[in-house]
Amino acid sequence: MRSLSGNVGGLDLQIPVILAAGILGTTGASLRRAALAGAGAVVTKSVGLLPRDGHPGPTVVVLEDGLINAMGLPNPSFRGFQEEIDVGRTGPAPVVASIFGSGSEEFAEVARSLKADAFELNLSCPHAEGLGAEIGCQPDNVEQITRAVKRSVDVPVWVKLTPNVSDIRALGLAAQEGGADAVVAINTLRAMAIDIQSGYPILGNSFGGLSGPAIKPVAVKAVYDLSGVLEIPVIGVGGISDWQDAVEMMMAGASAVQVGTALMGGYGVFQEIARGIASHLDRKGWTMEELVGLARRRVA
Amino acid sequence: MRSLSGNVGGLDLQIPVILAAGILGTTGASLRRAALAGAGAVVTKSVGLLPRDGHPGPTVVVLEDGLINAMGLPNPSFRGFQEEIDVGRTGPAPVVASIFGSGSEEFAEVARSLKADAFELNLSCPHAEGLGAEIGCQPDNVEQITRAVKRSVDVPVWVKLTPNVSDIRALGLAAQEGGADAVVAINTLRAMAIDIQSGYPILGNSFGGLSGPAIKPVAVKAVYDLSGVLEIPVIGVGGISDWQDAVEMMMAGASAVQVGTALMGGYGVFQEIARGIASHLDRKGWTMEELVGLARRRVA
Amino acid sequence: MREGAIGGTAARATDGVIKEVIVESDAVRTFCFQEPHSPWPGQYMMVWVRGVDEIPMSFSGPDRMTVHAVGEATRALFDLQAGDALGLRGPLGNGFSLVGEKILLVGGGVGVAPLAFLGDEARKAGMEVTSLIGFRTASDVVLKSRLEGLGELILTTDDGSAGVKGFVSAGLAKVDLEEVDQIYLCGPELMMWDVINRCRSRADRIQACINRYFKCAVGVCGSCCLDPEGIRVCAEGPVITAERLLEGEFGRYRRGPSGSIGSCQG
Amino acid sequence: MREGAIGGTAARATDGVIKEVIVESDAVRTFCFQEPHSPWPGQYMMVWVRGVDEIPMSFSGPDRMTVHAVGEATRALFDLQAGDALGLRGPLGNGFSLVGEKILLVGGGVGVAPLAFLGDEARKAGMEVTSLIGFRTASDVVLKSRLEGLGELILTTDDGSAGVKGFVSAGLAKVDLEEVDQIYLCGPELMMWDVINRCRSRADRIQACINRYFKCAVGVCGSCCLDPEGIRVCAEGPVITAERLLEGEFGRYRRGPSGSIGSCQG
Ligand SMILES: Cc1cc2nc3c(=O)[nH]c(=O)nc-3n(C[C@H](O)[C@H](O)[C@H](O)COP(=O)(O)OP(=O)(O)OC[C@H]3O[C@@H](n4cnc5c(N)ncnc54)[C@H](O)[C@@H]3O)c2cc1C
Ligand SMILES: Cc1cc2nc3c(=O)[nH]c(=O)nc-3n(C[C@H](O)[C@H](O)[C@H](O)COP(=O)(O)OP(=O)(O)OC[C@H]3O[C@@H](n4cnc5c(N)ncnc54)[C@H](O)[C@@H]3O)c2cc1C
Ligand SMILES: Cc1cc2nc3c(=O)[nH]c(=O)nc-3n(C[C@H](O)[C@H](O)[C@H](O)COP(=O)(O)O)c2cc1C
Ligand SMILES: Cc1cc2nc3c(=O)[nH]c(=O)nc-3n(C[C@H](O)[C@H](O)[C@H](O)COP(=O)(O)O)c2cc1C
Ligand code: FES
Ligand code: FES
Repeated sequence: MRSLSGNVGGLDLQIPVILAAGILGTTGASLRRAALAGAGAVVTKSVGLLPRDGHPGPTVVVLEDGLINAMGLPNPSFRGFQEEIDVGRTGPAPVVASIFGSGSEEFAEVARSLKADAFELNLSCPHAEGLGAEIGCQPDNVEQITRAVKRSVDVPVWVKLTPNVSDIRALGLAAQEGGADAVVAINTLRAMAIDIQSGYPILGNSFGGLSGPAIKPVAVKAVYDLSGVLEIPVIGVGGISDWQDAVEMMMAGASAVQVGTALMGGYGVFQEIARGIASHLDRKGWTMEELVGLARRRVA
Repeated sequence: MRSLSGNVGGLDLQIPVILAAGILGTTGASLRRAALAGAGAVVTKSVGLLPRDGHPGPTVVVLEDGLINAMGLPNPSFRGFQEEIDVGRTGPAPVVASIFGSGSEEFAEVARSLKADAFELNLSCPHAEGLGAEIGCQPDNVEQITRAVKRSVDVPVWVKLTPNVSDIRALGLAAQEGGADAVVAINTLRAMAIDIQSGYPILGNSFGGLSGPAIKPVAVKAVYDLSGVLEIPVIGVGGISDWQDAVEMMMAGASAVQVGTALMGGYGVFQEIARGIASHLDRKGWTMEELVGLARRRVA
Repeated sequence: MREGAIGGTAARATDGVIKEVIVESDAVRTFCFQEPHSPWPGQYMMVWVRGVDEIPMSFSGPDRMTVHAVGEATRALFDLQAGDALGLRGPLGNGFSLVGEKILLVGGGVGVAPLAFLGDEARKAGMEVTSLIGFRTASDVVLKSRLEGLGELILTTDDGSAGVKGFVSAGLAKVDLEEVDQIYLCGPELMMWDVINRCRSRADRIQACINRYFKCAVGVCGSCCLDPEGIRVCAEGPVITAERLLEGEFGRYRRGPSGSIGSCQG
Repeated sequence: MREGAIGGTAARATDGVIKEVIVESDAVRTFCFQEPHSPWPGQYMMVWVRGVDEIPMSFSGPDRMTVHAVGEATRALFDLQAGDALGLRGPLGNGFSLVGEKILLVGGGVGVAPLAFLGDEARKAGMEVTSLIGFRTASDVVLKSRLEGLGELILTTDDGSAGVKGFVSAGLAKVDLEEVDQIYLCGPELMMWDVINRCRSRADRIQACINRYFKCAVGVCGSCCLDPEGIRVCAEGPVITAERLLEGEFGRYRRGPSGSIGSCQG
């Protein structure tokens, strides 16, 4: 198989396919399992300053073409989490710690206290009050928080952006200005489902975030827009289920992709995607450099 | 069948199921056909000041769970369009003229020059430069344009909102402040698809707007949010394919629904949805008033 | 890839690699693809010339289309050769239905392409096929030998440089319409309109493959709708019984890309 | 409605209307639904008590679940009666597999519920079934007569108020394990751990239906993952061969809703 390895956002990846934040990232064992299954890197569940149990159930709605989730950032707090990261790091891939907080100081404190191969700043969870997208939809906040974390750690910092804005490019530019090593797009779309038998919103939190195939076209557009204005790499996430989706995302400008909801189909997805990308490159006689961002060059 | 008729946003509707803008709304004959097939009202293709051929093809990408379109607001200009509206009005349902423009004056001029049962202001098309969502994502613009059109006509004015913003409620409040008789939510989500064989963006315009089942959960959330803050009715649109979807949208707070992409399955959808809503109300012993907004009352 | 379900698998875009290009005349070429589709005659595909436009083209066989270069996209097609690829959506729409034992194909210009395909199927079904085809001049004639292979052939040219001189209608006189169970039409609108008009009494036995401006090709955008019923030609057609064409826009006017009304010439 | 495909139709939420509520003991009730599902014993469903929470419950039969009221959601369940409805997602997960000719069911508390369902299926398959079930005290005993109907039954109570006095393990002495092809376990974790430990040599022939904190129940959130392998109990379990439980967190600790580590008591 043609090598897909390379450096993306300051991390050396064997393959440009990464386990997305919040997906099977609660325990060190499951992070390691994803790495052993072939993930190029693994991102943890987002952790913060204090333990949270998360929202009451139901926490997910399973749709034909996606998932709506409102987990509510359950996490044992960064204090309990170093151990899980350490177990995760016994696996063959770098571990990226996803962190959240209510502002620069909280973010910096959590980052300073954890040892990981990189950090991903969750400025984009759409269903946690005063956190995630609620602060991450303002470029100012994105820039400040990124800068604060960059000053606190000496490993790469990735910034995960919300698509629930008029222009995601402003957020990407703010992250770059703040010193981010890469941006990750997109987090889930604000969404809701209602039970027509009873009239109750299905999620315990009433609403949540939409992921899976349904959002892929929105993610592709976000990645295309971001990669058109940024100098730092864009990591594409949203609805990637197979190698075709990954290739499309890379053509839009993603240097690497993350996979979340598709893990419902099991851990095999990492290898399938990597093999599929490699054979497509072989068939077409393209290099990775030629693949990434090809769509923009086609219409230039 | 239990009657579903009522006044929504200033129009008396036999059934609260409406043909969405831009769907088979180019000719008077097809508008009339939708009305004869049972639509409670029909909205025209959006028309503006000058004729437009629209974007080059492909203008649509057909997905498993939706459609991405970049028609580019093709229209013969309002001048050529009164005739189509007149033919449409020979059908059994009111005809709502969807209009667009680059600002208050253009909107007002187009509205003043057309005779229709109501107007719908397209402040939300995501793929036309300097039009639609590009101006409609600013509450100020929404308020001004709504007010300008309200002053120019003596029929109801609906305002169609874009979901490509951080908080759609601000747009709804602006429309209400400007005197709108109803808001319509949502228009399509900014989206893109790339051909993995060639690397070309598939749409002639590179990107477009996502509609169909994929966006229903986003539309339901938008309608829920809007109906929580507005006094004027909310008309729900986005991914409604069957009566269950329509019931869900009404539980979220929609007084009526519009159907677009589902017309791919033919004109039968209006009657199917109306019958389905009616039997559900019968089964549950609910009135329309009890149905609309039930989700919010459940969690209150 | 998750394309296609909403519109059936036919709406899925596939990569069509050109196997061979056949030069039929100066302005007409047949493009054969490596992978055949499963179209029925009269069905079409949306052909995406990448970077240019997407346009409707009838199948002239399970693996091919026959194209007249008239503008930007068709001319861009002519730059392609074996090994090059196009994006294809199809087969789309409703094709001809074969009725009776003796049928008459009436075609003009590149409109003979879907008729040749239909003739193949008719012969397979054991029917007797007569073809009446018209062109402007001798050098425009295409697919003649293919149609000759199916049965009797009557050729007309406007200038008389080949076959009968005159419009297709001139050739109609040579056919005993009483013997014909069904007439199949494809060609310039005014030619089809002329034939339909001359045969009004048998309009229920005429199937016409018609052109309108297609954008979505899946029956939602309204670009192709036909007055006065609002028939969505892309989805319910492009083959339509002449009966339904008698009292409306057909032969009178046609809408362009903006939806504005124009001439139906060409 | 377009729910369910990604996780298979089982992930679709359906409306479960209660047909009958059977009082099994003070704290345990069986809820029978109007529409049976097609579960296999050991599979579970996510039960949405609207306005309260969604919790995992094993099937105790194709149309029923047997619930011990221990907290908010289970107590809210007890307020429901025939005609009331719940949201149900399921059947989910992998159930028991029937192996051999003579099987032993070992259950504690409400853990006997899925075992009773398994016993029914084992009898249908012609197997010989022995049940060993333990409760705290006589008034806690549930489903005894249903299990008695399947074959030999050994009952233990911690306080000796019914059957053999002591933990379930006390009853193990009464069974000739050499005669048993497969052991099926369900109940409090420390009880299952005790039994597994006593039968380590046959751990490959023990299937345990285990509990972890479930949130998504479709294998994505990571809430239920088991050290050291990271087994997703909700999707790959809840029935797991005891062999895979010997060297890890099982019997030692368990994660709560936040992911933090706690005791595995209860
Ligand atoms: C159902 C159907 C089947 C067809 N089959 C064939 C065929 O087998 N062979 C063939 O040579 N031609 C066929 N055509 C006509 C063909 O689609 C046009 O010639 C082609 O679109 C011209 O594109 P262009 O960019 O080269 O020309 P342009 O310069 O863009 O246009 C030239 C003329 O072509 C027509 N046209 C352009 N775009 C479209 C469109 N999207 N839909 C409909 N008409 C359009 C218009 O009348 C226009 O005036 C068919 C058309 C339809 C609707
Ligand atoms: C696969 C599986 C099958 C089960 N089958 C049955 C059954 O057939 N009958 C029965 O009575 N009980 C069963 N349970 C246990 C049942 O799910 C809990 O008793 C119930 O969730 C308690 O909810 P509560 O709100 O009443 O209590 P709470 O006060 O919320 O919690 C009490 C305890 O229940 C457990 N619990 C709470 N929520 C969950 C959850 N979402 N997932 C797992 N554990 C939770 C925790 O250990 C908690 O400490 C099963 C659990 C699992 C995982
Ligand atoms: C169950 C679930 C939990 C998630 N938790 C987090 C999280 O903790 N932090 C975060 O940044 N994103 C989280 N996400 C978002 C994903 O990382 C990803 O951005 C999104 O799901 C889109 O990708 P997908 O379509 O491949 O799932 C979560 C998504 C899901 C479905
Ligand atoms: C082909 C197509 C054309 C559209 N044209 C318009 C338009 O002209 N004006 C407008 O306001 N919305 C337009 N829309 C948006 C629809 O009215 C509707 O808001 C959107 O498609 C979501 O509804 P649906 O999922 O039911 O299609 C168009 C949508 C499609 C698919
Ligand atoms: S081309 Fe869009 S409806 Fe026919
Ligand atoms: S409960 Fe979410 S992975 Fe098991």
